[in-house]
Amino acid sequence: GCSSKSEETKAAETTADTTAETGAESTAAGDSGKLIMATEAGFAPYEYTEDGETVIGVDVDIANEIAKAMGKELVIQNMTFDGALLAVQQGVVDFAAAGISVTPDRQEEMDFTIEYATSKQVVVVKKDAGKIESVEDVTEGTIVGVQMGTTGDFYCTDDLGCEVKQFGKYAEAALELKNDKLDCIVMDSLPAEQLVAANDDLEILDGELFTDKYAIAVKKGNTELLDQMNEVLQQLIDEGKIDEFTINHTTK
Amino acid sequence: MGNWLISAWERIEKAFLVNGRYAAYLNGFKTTLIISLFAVLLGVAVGLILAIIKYTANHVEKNIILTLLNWIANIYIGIIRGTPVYVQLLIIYFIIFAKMDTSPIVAAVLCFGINSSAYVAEIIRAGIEAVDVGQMEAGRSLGLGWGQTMISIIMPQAIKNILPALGNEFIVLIKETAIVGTIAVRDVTKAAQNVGAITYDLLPPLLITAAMYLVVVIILTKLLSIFERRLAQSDRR
Amino acid sequence: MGNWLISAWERIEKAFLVNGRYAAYLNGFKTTLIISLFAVLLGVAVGLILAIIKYTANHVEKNIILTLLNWIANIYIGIIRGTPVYVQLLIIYFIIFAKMDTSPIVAAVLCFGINSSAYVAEIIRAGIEAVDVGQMEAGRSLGLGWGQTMISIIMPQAIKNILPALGNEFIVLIKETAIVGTIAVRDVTKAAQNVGAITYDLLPPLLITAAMYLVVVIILTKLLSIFERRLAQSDRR
Amino acid sequence: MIDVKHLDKVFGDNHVLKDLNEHIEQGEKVVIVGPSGSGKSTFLRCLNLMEKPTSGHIVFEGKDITEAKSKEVNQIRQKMGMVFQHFNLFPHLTIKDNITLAPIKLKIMTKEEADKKAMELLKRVGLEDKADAYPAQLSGGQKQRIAIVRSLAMNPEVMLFDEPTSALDPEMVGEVLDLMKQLADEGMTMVVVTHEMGFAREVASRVMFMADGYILEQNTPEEFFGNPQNDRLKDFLSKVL
Amino acid sequence: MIDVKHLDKVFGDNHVLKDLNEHIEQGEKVVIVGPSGSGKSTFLRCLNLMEKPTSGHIVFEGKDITEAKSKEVNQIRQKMGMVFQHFNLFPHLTIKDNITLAPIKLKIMTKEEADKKAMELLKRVGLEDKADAYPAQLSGGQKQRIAIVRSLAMNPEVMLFDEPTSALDPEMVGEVLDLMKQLADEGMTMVVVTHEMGFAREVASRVMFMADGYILEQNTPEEFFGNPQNDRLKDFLSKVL
Ligand SMILES: Nc1ncnc2c1ncn2[C@@H]1O[C@H](COP(=O)(O)OP(=O)(O)OP(=O)(O)O)[C@@H](O)[C@H]1O
Ligand SMILES: Nc1ncnc2c1ncn2[C@@H]1O[C@H](COP(=O)(O)OP(=O)(O)OP(=O)(O)O)[C@@H](O)[C@H]1O
Ligand SMILES: [Mg+2]
Ligand SMILES: [Mg+2]
Repeated sequence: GCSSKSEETKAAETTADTTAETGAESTAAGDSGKLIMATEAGFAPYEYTEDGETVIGVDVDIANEIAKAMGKELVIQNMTFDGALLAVQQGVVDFAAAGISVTPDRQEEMDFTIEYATSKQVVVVKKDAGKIESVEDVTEGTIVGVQMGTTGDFYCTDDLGCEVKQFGKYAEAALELKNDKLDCIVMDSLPAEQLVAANDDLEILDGELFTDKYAIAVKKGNTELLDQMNEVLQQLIDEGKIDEFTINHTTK
Repeated sequence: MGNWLISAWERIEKAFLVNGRYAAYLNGFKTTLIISLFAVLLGVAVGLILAIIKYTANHVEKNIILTLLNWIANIYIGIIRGTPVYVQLLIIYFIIFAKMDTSPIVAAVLCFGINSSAYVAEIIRAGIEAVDVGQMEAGRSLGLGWGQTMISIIMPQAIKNILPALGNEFIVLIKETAIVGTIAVRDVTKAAQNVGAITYDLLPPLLITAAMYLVVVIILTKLLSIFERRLAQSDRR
Repeated sequence: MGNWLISAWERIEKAFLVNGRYAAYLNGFKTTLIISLFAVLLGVAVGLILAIIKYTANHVEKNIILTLLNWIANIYIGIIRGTPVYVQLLIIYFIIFAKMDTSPIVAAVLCFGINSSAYVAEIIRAGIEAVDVGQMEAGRSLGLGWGQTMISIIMPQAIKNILPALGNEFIVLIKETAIVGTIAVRDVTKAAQNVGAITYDLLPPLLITAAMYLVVVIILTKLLSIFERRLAQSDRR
Repeated sequence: MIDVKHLDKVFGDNHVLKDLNEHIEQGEKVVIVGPSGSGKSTFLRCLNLMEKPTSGHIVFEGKDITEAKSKEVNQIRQKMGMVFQHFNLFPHLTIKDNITLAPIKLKIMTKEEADKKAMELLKRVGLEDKADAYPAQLSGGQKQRIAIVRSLAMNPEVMLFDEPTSALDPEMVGEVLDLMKQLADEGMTMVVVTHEMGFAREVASRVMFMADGYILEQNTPEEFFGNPQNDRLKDFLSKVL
Repeated sequence: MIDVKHLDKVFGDNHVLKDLNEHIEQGEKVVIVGPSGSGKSTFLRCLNLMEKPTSGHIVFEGKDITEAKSKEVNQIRQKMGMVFQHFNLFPHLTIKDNITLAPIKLKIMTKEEADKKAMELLKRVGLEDKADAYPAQLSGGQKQRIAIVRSLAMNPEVMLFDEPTSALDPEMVGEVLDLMKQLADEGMTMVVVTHEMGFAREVASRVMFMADGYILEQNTPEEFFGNPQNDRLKDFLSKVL
């Protein structure tokens, strides 16, 4: 049952004459009046919770602006990071905003907006652990904690060949690091600063492992939504709003 | 010792009180209960159909349609019982519902309801078969038809075996649904994980959550055993 | 239709063959089986102790130590059965083992072994109590002591009730351990998720994984029922 | 009244009844005895089609019931009361409801008629004070008498009894046999499987000996017990008398 | 041989045995009859402490066994064989192993001695060809005879029987009663709870009537059945004879 159904859906993208097709299009920013965003709320300041349930952060502020401009109600689905990417790729949600770096692989599977933030991937270590002294020390054989499906995950696994442990949340990786089960964590600099701020015995090494840029992902071929988002994003960048959001969420 | 206590209290405070976080746990638990309840209801609806197919296929003269239905029911039950509910959850959410505007809660209810149905089918079938065969014989020997005997004599007795087992299935579901956070449902476990992600201190939220499950499970188990005793007594008035 | 087949084949190829990905599933399943096997062994070891405590507390004259042990056993079993194994997994991995250099696989074995022990205790206790009370009476009436009767008469019969249920517990564990990916264990479900995260096509990996579980569960269930029939026959030679 | 023609019954590869031919007259009291597993219960259960014969025919009041459709079978069973070793009362119903259930469901009587009939029958067996009790509150002997009453409420033309006293404590056997004797005296056609040789001697118009799926001997009680011919029967009687 | 003094037994708020005082002589054959639930089994089970008396004393061969430690109790039980309604053979052991288990485990005999004794006893009851069979392969009557043999293998000084024929098909009752009669003839002390009045009449040196936890009447079989005094006994006998 289930396999044939989703095969049908895939075919529908090109042929456009099956009933499944119509059902599909209505989700993607269609007539529902809702704009559904997928994210993973363990990535402060981009997305996190204060009260344990309401997702807030830079990406949420941006998404709210977009929803407002489109006259829709924003609905946030807080899942795993790799789940969020899949959800947008499959069209379960309208878009994913989770500090997503643009990579060629991802571009094959989904469309991205213009980049709205620059991500410096840094290395977090335990103070005085002594194993990793600088970013160059992260090499083959280093035990690295990453969040599953992030660019840090792919970079460390595929490019550096590190021994990678995948986590759902950075908080979990931080615990591992503190217990000397990891040599380091590779993650974005902004959430890294928050992580270090909350954990006295961790520190960020100088310099960055690599840089990439964040954009919002939408389902491949959904140019209508993409154009609307780009318009709003460009406006926010021009008005300096995004920097403002970032400051709001980091200086508390 | 005093320091230790203070720090423990601070951690709990951060996990439960700061920023009104307790609301997240309570709302989360409400979601857990709602999903479990509707899943068990769906499970009963589908499980009842499966049980009737399987029971009649075994106890009534064979015919092709019944054999076919029984065969389908067996495959359905076999697949559901042969694969992890976690994998089923991922499949249902990301694939079956890929093209529909379905809330993750509905997906969770569907997943656990379908999963439960395979187990409920067995509960119902076993509950019916636990009624002494002599009861069917007595009914038939009086001239009652198979269906009449089933409804007036077998079912009222079977229900006393089935209801407590269904209550137990509900309790099992409350625990099993702890994994729904994976598909963006904000249940109580997910609330704990969210709080842990912001405080960087997972232990207190997890213990709070475990305690909530424990209390609810103990209370429900107690109620269930009282209910069960009542049912058992009702024949011995 | 031809197109559809080709595209389906391409997706499966990408999910299973490209870059030797099948190895990830096979290694993952090996991990799944290893965790389940050692968990059931640990469960039997701890569960046996719990069962002996509970059985003797109920069937032998009371004394304080036994009452205390029974009380502890009940609390242990109550907590484990009253909370989701997913929450237990998170607690055990991130907290209990936070201070030790433990591999996640060991943590998984411990978590599921401890969880299983509460259920195995009940399996063993029920297996012993299912032996007709007349057997103990017959043994005692011949002048055998309680322990002698237990070892020579009750246990050999109880084992025939217990072994099949333990086999079933192993099968249940194979399915339950699908969540160990959460604590960074690369089991077969995690392998599927990893492949899905690379190919952005989760359906084929999940279906492959589900099929693997299904095949193994069906084979083990079949073997178990053959074994069970053998055991049952051994009294009717 | 009942004609049994070439009746065969096979369970798997167990040939339980072997080409039985019998005729039971209206008003006869046939008692069937024989060792365990000889097919007595199966024979009895074939008479009202609780067990479907593998081959052969049962003719009841001129109608071949082995050919009947399931609706007709239900109607035929109403005329053939059956009493079981383990009573099989309905535990979730009061005694009165046990008795009135079938007549009401089958629209043979209104609720009032059925209640009246039930109370009459209960009075007859001296259990009218148990009308609102549940089966679990009765002794074994009381349960079996209620089971008989439940069958009688359908006004059957023949009563089939399968070891009605085997599950009873010895001091309760008498009260059930007494009720059966009364029925016999009133002219009820009865087929009774039992180990109570005293009852057979006193009540039977004919005693049958079954062994291995055959009816090896049958006769009046005097001849059956006083002058048995078949060796198996002689051996059997030597053990049970 | 056995002295019962002020024996009381209470289950919860159910007073089952009420201040019983009895004396059983070596070689006596005491048969206990009475309605269901009157406490017959409980009385029998108190004699070998399978049931712990609530108060009172059991003196066996001059020793107060109610005061004995659990080790001593085990030794006393070796001298008191017990036979149960449902046989309670050990299903996982062959017939021979059923018989030899206790003598070997308790180091009363070597394996060879026990085997020899078992074969002798089996020959005596005509079941030597079943030595290597399992209980499930035996008929009810055979099972009960093996259960008696199993007790005899311990060379007991008294045998307690609790309704040994109640679970048997009628044609198998005889073979078990025959074996019990043989034992009686050989002088075994026996206490037998049974509903077989024929056996009581023929074998008993004394018949006891229990009701409601009291022993209401006891006498020689002739007087007991021929000239009962107590009204409850008269009523009971009218039902079961
Ligand atoms: N439903 C059944 N399926 C298979 N075999 C059966 C069934 N019912 C009876 N038998 C077999 O048929 C044979 C005759 O059984 P039946 O119950 O008629 O004997 P019986 O003479 O009534 O014995 P008893 O005195 O023990 O009641 C037995 O070998 C029994 O095992
Ligand atoms: N282990 C027990 N716990 C509680 N009550 C018991 C127990 N054993 C027996 N009784 C009660 O004690 C009373 C006497 O029982 P007992 O078995 O001695 O009667 P009996 O004369 O042997 O009857 P029967 O002829 O039915 O075997 C009954 O009311 C019974 O319910
Ligand atoms: Mg029968
Ligand atoms: Mg008794």
